[in-house]
Amino acid sequence: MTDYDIYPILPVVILVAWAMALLMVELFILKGRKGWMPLLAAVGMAVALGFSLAQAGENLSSFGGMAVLDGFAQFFNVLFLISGLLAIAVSYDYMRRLEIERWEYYPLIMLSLSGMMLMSQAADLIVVFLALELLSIPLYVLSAFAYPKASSEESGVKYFLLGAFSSGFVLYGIALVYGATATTSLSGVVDAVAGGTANLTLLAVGAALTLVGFGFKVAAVPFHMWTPDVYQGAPTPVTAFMSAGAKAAGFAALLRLFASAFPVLSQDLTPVLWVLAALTMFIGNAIAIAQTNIKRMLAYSSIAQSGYILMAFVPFGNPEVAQVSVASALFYLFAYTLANFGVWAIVIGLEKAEDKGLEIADYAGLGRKYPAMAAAMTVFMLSLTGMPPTLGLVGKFYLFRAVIDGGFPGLAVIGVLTSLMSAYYYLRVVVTMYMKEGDPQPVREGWLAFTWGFTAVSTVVLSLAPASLFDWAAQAVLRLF
Amino acid sequence: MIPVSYYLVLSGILFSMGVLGVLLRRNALVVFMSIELMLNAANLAFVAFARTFNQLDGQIFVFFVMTVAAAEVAVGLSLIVAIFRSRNTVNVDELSSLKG
Amino acid sequence: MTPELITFVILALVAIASAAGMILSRNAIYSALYLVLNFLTVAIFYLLLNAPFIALSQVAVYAGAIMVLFLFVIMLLGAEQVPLMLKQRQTIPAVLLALALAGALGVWFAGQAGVTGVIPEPVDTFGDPRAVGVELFFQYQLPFQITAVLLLVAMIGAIILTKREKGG
Amino acid sequence: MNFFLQPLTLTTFFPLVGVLVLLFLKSEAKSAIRWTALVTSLVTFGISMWAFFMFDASNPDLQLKAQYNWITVAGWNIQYYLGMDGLSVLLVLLTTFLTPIAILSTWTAVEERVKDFMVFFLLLEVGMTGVFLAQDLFLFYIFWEFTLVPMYFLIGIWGGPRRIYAAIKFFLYTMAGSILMLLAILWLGINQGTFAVPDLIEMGGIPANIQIWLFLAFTMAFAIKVPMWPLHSWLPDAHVEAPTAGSVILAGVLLKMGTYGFLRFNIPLFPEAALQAAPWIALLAVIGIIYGAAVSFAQADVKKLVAYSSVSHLGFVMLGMFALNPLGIQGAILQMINHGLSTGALFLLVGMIYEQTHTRELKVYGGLWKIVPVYGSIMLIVSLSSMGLPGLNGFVGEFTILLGAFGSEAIGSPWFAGLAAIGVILAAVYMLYMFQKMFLGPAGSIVEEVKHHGQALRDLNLREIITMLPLLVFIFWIGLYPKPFFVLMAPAVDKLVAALNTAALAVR
Amino acid sequence: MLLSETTTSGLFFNLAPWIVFFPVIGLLLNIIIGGRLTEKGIGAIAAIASGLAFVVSALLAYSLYVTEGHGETVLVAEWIRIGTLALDWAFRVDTLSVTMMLVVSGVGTLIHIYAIGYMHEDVRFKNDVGRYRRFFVFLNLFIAAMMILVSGDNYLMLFVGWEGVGLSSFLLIGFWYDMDTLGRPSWANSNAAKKAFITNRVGDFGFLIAGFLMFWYMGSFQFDAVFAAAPEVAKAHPEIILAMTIFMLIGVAGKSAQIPLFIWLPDAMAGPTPVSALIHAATMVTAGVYLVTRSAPIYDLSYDAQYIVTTVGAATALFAALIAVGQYDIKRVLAYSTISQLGFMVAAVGMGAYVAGMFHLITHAFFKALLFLSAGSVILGLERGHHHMAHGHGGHDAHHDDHAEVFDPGDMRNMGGLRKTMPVTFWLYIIGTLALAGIIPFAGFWSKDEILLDASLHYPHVYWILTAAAFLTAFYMGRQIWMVFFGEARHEAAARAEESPALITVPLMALAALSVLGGALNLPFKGFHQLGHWLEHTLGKMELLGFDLGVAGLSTLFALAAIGVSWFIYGRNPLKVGQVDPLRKPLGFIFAGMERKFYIDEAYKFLILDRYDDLARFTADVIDWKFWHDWFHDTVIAGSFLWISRTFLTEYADQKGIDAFANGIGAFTKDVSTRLRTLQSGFVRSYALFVLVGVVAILGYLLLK
Repeated sequence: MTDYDIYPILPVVILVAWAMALLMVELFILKGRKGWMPLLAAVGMAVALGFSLAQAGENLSSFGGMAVLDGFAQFFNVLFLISGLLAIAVSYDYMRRLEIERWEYYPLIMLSLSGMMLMSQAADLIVVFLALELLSIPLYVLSAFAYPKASSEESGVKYFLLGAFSSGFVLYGIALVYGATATTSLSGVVDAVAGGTANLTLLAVGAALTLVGFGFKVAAVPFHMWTPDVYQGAPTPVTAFMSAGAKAAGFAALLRLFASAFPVLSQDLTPVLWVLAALTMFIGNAIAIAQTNIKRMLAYSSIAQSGYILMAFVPFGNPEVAQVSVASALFYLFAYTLANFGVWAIVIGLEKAEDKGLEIADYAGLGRKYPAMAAAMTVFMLSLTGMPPTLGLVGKFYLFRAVIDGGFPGLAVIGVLTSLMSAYYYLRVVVTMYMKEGDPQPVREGWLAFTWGFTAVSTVVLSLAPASLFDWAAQAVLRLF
Repeated sequence: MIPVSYYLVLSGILFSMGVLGVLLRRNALVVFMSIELMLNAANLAFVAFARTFNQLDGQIFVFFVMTVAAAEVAVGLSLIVAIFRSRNTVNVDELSSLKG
Repeated sequence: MTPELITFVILALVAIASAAGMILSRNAIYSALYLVLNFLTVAIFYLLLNAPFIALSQVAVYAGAIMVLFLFVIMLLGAEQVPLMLKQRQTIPAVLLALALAGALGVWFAGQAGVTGVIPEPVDTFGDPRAVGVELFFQYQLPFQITAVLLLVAMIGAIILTKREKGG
Repeated sequence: MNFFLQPLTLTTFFPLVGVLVLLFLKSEAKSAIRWTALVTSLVTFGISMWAFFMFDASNPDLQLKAQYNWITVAGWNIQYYLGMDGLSVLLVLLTTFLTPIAILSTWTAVEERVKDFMVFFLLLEVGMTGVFLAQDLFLFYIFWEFTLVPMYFLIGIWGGPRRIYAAIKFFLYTMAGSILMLLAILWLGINQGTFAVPDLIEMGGIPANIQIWLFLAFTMAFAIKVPMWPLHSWLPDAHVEAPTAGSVILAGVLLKMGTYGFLRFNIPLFPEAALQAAPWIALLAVIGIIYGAAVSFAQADVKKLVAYSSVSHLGFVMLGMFALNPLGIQGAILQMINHGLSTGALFLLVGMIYEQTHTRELKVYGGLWKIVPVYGSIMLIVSLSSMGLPGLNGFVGEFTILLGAFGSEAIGSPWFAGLAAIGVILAAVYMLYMFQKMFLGPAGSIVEEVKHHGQALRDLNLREIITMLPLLVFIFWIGLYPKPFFVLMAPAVDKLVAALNTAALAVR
Repeated sequence: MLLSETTTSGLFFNLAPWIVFFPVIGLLLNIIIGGRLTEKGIGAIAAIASGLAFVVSALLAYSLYVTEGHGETVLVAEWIRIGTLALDWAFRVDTLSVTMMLVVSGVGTLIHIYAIGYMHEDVRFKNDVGRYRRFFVFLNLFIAAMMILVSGDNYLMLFVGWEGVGLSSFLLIGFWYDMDTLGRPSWANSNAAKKAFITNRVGDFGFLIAGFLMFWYMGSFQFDAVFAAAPEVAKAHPEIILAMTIFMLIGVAGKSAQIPLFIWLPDAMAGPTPVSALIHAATMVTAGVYLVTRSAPIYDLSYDAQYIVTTVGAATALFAALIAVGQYDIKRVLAYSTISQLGFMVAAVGMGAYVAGMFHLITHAFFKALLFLSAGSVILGLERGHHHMAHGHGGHDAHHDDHAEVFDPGDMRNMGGLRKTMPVTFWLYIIGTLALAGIIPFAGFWSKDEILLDASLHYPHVYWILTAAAFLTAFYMGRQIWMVFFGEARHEAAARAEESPALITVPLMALAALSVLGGALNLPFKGFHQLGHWLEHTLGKMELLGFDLGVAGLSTLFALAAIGVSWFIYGRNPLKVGQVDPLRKPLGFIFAGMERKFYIDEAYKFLILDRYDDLARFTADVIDWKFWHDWFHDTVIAGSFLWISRTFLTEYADQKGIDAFANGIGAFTKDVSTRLRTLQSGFVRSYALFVLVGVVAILGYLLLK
C-alpha cells in the first residue's frame, strides 16, 4: 500500500505551509511593520534549509515512489534554499526602492521554491510536470511584478506565453514516454527498458520533446530566446532568482531524467546534446559580447553558462563517466549560483528607478569609489570566466574533465574557446569599473552587501578548499544510477 | 475497434496545429488558445495510450493537466488583462520593446 | 469500413476543421467558439476510449469553465481585432515546420501498430469516476496536493496582477 | 613540519601577509603603503634565500617538497605540491629579487591609487612564484592563470594611453593559449591518474601520436607567453602601455613563465614529441631572433624598441632549450635570468627618464650622456649586457645557447645557430642605435623642452641608483663568474637530458 | 691569493693576472675617487696602472727568459663548465703572449703619458673639461681588455678581450660623441663609433662561428687541446678546417681592418689622437695578426686557408695604400697607411711567416704610434696657432663662436712650413716616416723586408703586390712630409703654430728611438734572429730567412724613388693656398676614387645599410605592425571574434562600448549584423519559431538517423 510519509518532502511541506501562513499573517501585520515579511519568509526558508541539511545521506522514497529523497535531491534542495534566501536578501531593499512592495512577493517566491524542490525530488513524470508548473507560474507572476511598468509586464507575458508553449512540448513528450513504457514512474521506465517492453523509438521522441521543454527552462540554444528579454524586463531580484533557481531546477529535472531514466537513449540523444551544448556555449557567448546593458549581458552569459553545464549531459549514457559528469554539473551549478547571485546583488545595488544604472558604462569608477564592491564584482567575473582564484575555475576544470573523460575532446575545445570569448565581455565590466572614470552611486544596504560579500568570499574560499564540495557533489549522484 | 494509432496520429495533427497557431497568430488570446490546443492534443494522446495499456494512469494524468491548464489560464489571462490595461493591445508583436 | 471508423473519421475531420477554424478566424470570439467545438469532439473521443470521467471533465472544465473564462476576457477587452496577416515572413517557415512536425509524429505513430494495434476491451469499470477517484486519492495523493497548491498560486497570481490598488 | 613554515610555501604566500597589512592601511598613507610593500617583498626575498640555502645543488631531484593531498575526492587526485629543483631555483630567486626592485622603482612613478597598485603587485608575486614552484598541474594552472589578473590590472589602471586595449589584449592572448593547455592537463590527469608532474614524468608511456597533440596544446600556452614569433603581437602593446614596474616584471618574470613551461612540462612530459618538434621550434626561434632584432631597430619609441628586443632574446632562449643538450638548456636557463636582469634594467632605466621627460620618442633625445653621466653609464652597461658583450651576463647565455644549438642533434643542422648568430650582430645594431640616439650626438630637443618647464634633467638619485645596483652586480657577476649559476642547474639538466636520450633511442 | 704563490718557482708567472688587474684597479680608482683628483692625478693613476702592467710583462718576459721559453698557464678561476665544455679564466704566459703584452703595455704606457698632456689641451679646445677623467678610464679599460686578449689561454677568453677592445674602441672613437672632428655639434663622431663597433661585430660573428666549429669538431676552446686535435680533424674533415679558418678570417678582417671590413678604421680617427695611435695603429688592430699567429697550428693545416689569408692581406695593403695617396687629412693618411701595413702583416702571417708578421707588428707599433702622436702634436700646434689667431683678432672664445670658416687643424692643406715652427715634431716625424717607408736602417726596413723576402720565396704574386704597396707607402709619406712641413704656411694658424710641450714630445722621443732601433730585435743575420728564436718556443721551429740583397735593395730603391717622385710633385713646387692636388689632373677619375676611398662606404651604405634599414622599417611597419599587429591579430582574430558576436545581434551595438578592438571591421560587420538583426527581434512568435526549429531539427535527426 502507498505510504504517505511526508518526511522525505518535509522541507517542501514546511515551505508551502509557511507560505500559506505568511499570506494569512500579512493581513494581521500593521502597515508600518510589513518589513517583517521578508524576515519571516527567510526564517521559513532557514527552517526548511535546516531540515534539508539534516536530511543529508538519506535515501528514502514516499508517496508510492513519486517523491524520493536522495543525495541528489538533497543537494538541489540546499542549493534552491540558498538561492531563495539570497533572493530575499537582494529583494527587500529593491522592492522598497522601486516602490513595488507587494507582500505576496515573498510567499510567491517560497511557493516557486517549493516547486523547484519538488522538481529535484520527483520520481514520477507527473510530479515533474506539476513541479514544473508550480515553479513556473509564480515566476510568470513575479516577472510581471513591477506592473504597471511596461517592460516588466512585457517580460511577464513573454515568459508566460513561451513558457506555456514549451510546457506543451514537455507534456507531449511525457505522453510519448508514457506511451512507450506504459508508466510515468522513472523507475518504471527503467524497468520497462530493462524488461524489453519499452518502445524505444517512442521513448526517444518523448525524451527529445521533454529535452526541448527543459531546454527552454535552462535557456539552451535554440530555446533560449526568451531569456534576455525576460531577464531584462523582470524586476532584478526576480531575474536573479530565475537565473539561479529556475535554471538549476531545469537541470535537476534533466539530470534526473536523463541520467536515471534515459541512459538507454544515449545512442540517439548524445549527438543532439552535443550540438545543443556547443550551440549554447557559442551563441550565448557570442551575443553577450555586444551587449551594453548589464542585465542583457548577464542574460546571455547565463545562456552560455547553461551551455557549459549541458556539456556534462553529453556523456550521460556512458556509465563509467556519467557519475563524474553529473557530479561536475552539480558542482558547476553551485559555483554558478554563488557567482550569479553575487553579480545580481551588485547590479541591484547600482540599479536606479526607471531602468537607470543598468548600462555597463554606469559601472565606471566603481573600482576607485567602492573598492570592496568592485573587488567582489571582479571575483564574480573571474569566476564566470573560469579564472583563479575562484570556484568557477575549479568548476570548469571539473566539467572539462568530465567531457574529456567521456571522450568528447572536440566539445571541450569548443568549451575552452568559448570561455575565451566570454573573458572578453566579463573583462569589459572589470575594465569599466577600474579603468574608466565615473561617479557611480550604488545603494549601500546591508543585505545586499551581505549577499555580494558572502558569495564573493565563498567563491574564493571554496576554490581553495573545494574538497568537501566535490565530495558532496560526488555523493549526491551516487544513488542516481 | 479503431486502432489506437489513429488517435495518436490525430493527436499529432492537433498538436502541430496548436503549434502553428502560436506561430501565426498575433492576438495574445488566440496564441494562448493555441497552446490550450496543444495541451489538449497531449491529453488525447494520454487517453489513447491509457486505453492501449488498459491503465488508468494516463487518464489521471489528463485530469492533472486540466487542473494545470486551469491554473495557467487564470494567470495567463490576468497577465493579458494587465498588459491590455497599460498598453491597450493584445497584439503580441507590439510587445517587443525588449530586444537585442 | 466499420461504423466506428466512420464515426472516428468524421469526428476527426471536425476536430481538425475546428482547430483550423480557430487558427484562421479573424475574430477571437470565433476562435474561442471553434476551440470549444474542438474540445467537445475530443471529449467524444475520450468516451470512445473508455474514459468517461475524463470526457465529462473535459466538457465541464475545459469546454465549460476555461473557455467561458476566455470568452469573458475577450469581451472584457472589447473583442479587439488583431489582423490575421498571413502574408508575413514567418508564415511559410512556420507552416513548413508545423507540417514537418506533424509528419514526423504521424510517421512514428502510424508505425506503432505493433504496440497500438487491437487492444482487449477493459473491464467495465475502467475509467469510471470511482476508479479514477480511488487512484487519485491513494496512488496520486502527492500530485493531487501539488495541484491544490498550484491552484492557490494561480489564484494569488491572478489577484495580484489584476488588482490595482489605489495609488499603485 | 607545519604547513605554513615550509620554505617554499612561505616564499610563495608570504606576500599575502603584506597584502593583508595593506588592506588595513588608509589609501592616503602612501609612504606607509610603499614601505610595507617593499619590506614585504624584501622579506619574501629573504625567505627565498633561506630556501636557497637549504637547497642542495648536487641533487637533481625536486627538493624542499611541500606535498599534501588537496582534492582527492570524487576521483580527483590533486595535490598541493610545491618543489624546487635546478630548473626552477634561479627563476624563483629572480622573481623574489626583481619584485622589490620593481617596487622601489615605483616610489615616485606611481602616485595614483598606490594601495591598489601594491596589492596587485604583491598578488602578482604570489602567482609568479607559485608558477615556478608548483609541481602539480592543477596547482600550476591556477597560479598560471592567476598571474594574469593582477598584471591585467597593473596595465589597465596604471598604463599609458592605450592601456585598456593593451590590458585586454594581454589577457585574451594569454588566456587563449592557456585554455588549450587546460584540456591537455585534464587529459593527462584523467588518463594517467595524477596531476603531479614528477609522477607523470616517471610514468611516461604516452603514445607518440597523442604526445604531439598534448605537446601542441602546451606549446600554444607557452609560446604565446614567451612570446614566440609569430604570436608576439600582444607584447609591444602590453609593454608600451604597462607602467614601468609592470614592464619590468612582465619582461623579467612573466615571459620566463613561458620558457620555463617548455622546460618543466613540454620537454620532460613529451620527450618524443619534443624531439620531433625541435627543428620547427628552432626555426621559429631563429625567425624570432632576426625578426625581433630588425623590428626593434626600426622603432621610434624606446620602450617599444626594448619590447621587441625581448622577442629576439627569447628566441635565443627557445633555440637553446630545443637544442635539447646540456649546453643549450643550461644556456637557455641562464639566458632567462639574464634577460630578466638586463631587460628589466632597461625598462627601469627607460622609466626613470620617462618620469622626467614624459616622452619616449627617440628623436627628441640625444646627447644626454653629458647631462646625466651616471644614468648614461648605467644604460651603457645594461645595453652592452643586453647585446651580449663578453664579460657581461648576456654573452655567457647567448654563447652557450648558440654553441649548444650549433651541434644539437635534435635540431639537426648548424644553420639554425649560424643564422641566429647574425642576431648577435643585429643586437649590436639596435642597441647601439638606441644608445646613440639617446646619449650621444648633440643635445636633443627634450633638453630644452624640460628646461622650458623650469626644470633641468637630473641624474639618477640615490634611490634610483640603489634600485639599479643589485642588477648591475648580477650583470657583472654572471658575466665574469657564471659557474655557480651553472652548478645549480647542471644536475637537473643532466637528468633531463638523460631522459631525452632514452626517448631518442626509443624514437629510433 | 695570487701573490702568495708567486715564489714557488722563484719566478713571476703567477703574477700574470695582474697585467689585467692593474689597469682594472686603475680605472676603478679613477671612477671612484677620480672626481676629487686633479688632471695630473688622474693621468698619473692611469699611467701608473699601465706602467705596472708593463713591469709585470717585463717580469714575465724575464721569467720566460730564465725558463728558456717554457711558458706556464695561470688559472684564476673556472668560468663555464657544462658537460664537456670547460672554459677557464686562465692566463697563458708564453713568448708570443708576452711579446704582445710588452708591446701593448709599453706603447700603452708611453701613450698614457703623452695623453696626460694632450688631453689637457684637447678638453680645453673642445670646451668640456669634465671629460678628462672619462678618457683615462676608457684608456685603462682598453689596456685591460687588450691584455685579456693577448694572454687568454683559450679562444673564448681571447674573444672576451677581442670584444672588450672593440668596446673601448667604440667608447674612445665616440669620445667626443656630441660633435664632429672639427668640434661642431654633430652625430658624426658617434656614427663613427657605432660603425666601428658594428663592423667589428660582423667580424665577431665570424669568430663565433669559427668557435662553434672548433668546439664541435675539436672538443675544446683551449689552445693546446685544439691544436692537438686539429691534425686529426684536418685528416677527417679538411673542409671543416677551411671553413673554420675562413670564418676566423672574417673576425681578423673586422678587427684588423682588412678587406672587406676595413671601412671603420679611417672613421675611427674621430677619436682623440692618442687613441688613434694606441688602439687604431699600434695595438688593437693588430689583434687579428695575433689571432692568426696564435692559430698557426690550424692555419698550417690548410694551404687554401693560408692562400686566402695572404691574398686578402696583400690586396688590402695595396688598396689602402692607393687610397692613402688621395687623402688630405693628416690622420686619415696615417689611418690608411695603418690598414695597408696591417695588410702586410696579415699577408705575412698568412704565408706562415709568423715571425715576420710579428716583427712587423712590433716595429709598426713603434713607428706608427710615433707618427700618430706626432701628427697629434702637429694638430695641437695648429690649434694653438688658431687660438692665438683668434685672440689676435680679439675674438674671445674662437672655437666656440660660429665662425664663417670652420678651421680644420688636421687638414694638410691648411699646413705647410711647419718645420720651422715645430722643429722637434718635424724631426720626430721624419724618423717615423723613414721607418714606415722602409729606409735602411730604420726599424720598418728590417721587418718589411723580411715579409717581402718570404713572399718572394713562396707567393710571387703577393711579393709584387706588396712591393707596389711599399712603393706607394713611401710616396704618400713623402707627400705628407712635403705638404706638412715644407713650403709655406697656407693658413694663418699654421704660421702661428707652436711647438708642443715636453710632456708630449718626450714620449715621442722614446718612440722615435724605438723606431730607429727596433730593427735590432730580429736582424736577418746568422746568430741574430732573436725574435724568431724567442717565438719559436711557442710557434715551433720556423724557417728563419737570411738577408737577401736583391729583395732588400729593390725595395729600398723603390722607396727612395717614391720619395723622389713625391718631391718632384709636392716638394719642388709646394702647394699654394687653395691649389688642388697636382695629381688630380693627370690621374683624373682615379684620383677622385682615391680621394673618396673608391666609394666603398657609399657602396656599403647603398648595398647593405640602407637595405637593412629599409628591410627593418618594412618589417616593423608593414609586416609586424600593419600585417601582424593591426591586420592579422586585431582585424582577423579580434575582428572575427567580434564579427561572430555581431552576427547574432539585432541592434547594432554601440561601438564605443567595445573599445578600439573593433577598429577596422566596422562597415562589414554592420552590414552583416543589420541583415541578421531580426533574430533577436523581441517578437514572441519568432522566438517560438526558433523553438520549433530546434524541435524539428532534433526530431528530424531522430527520424532520419
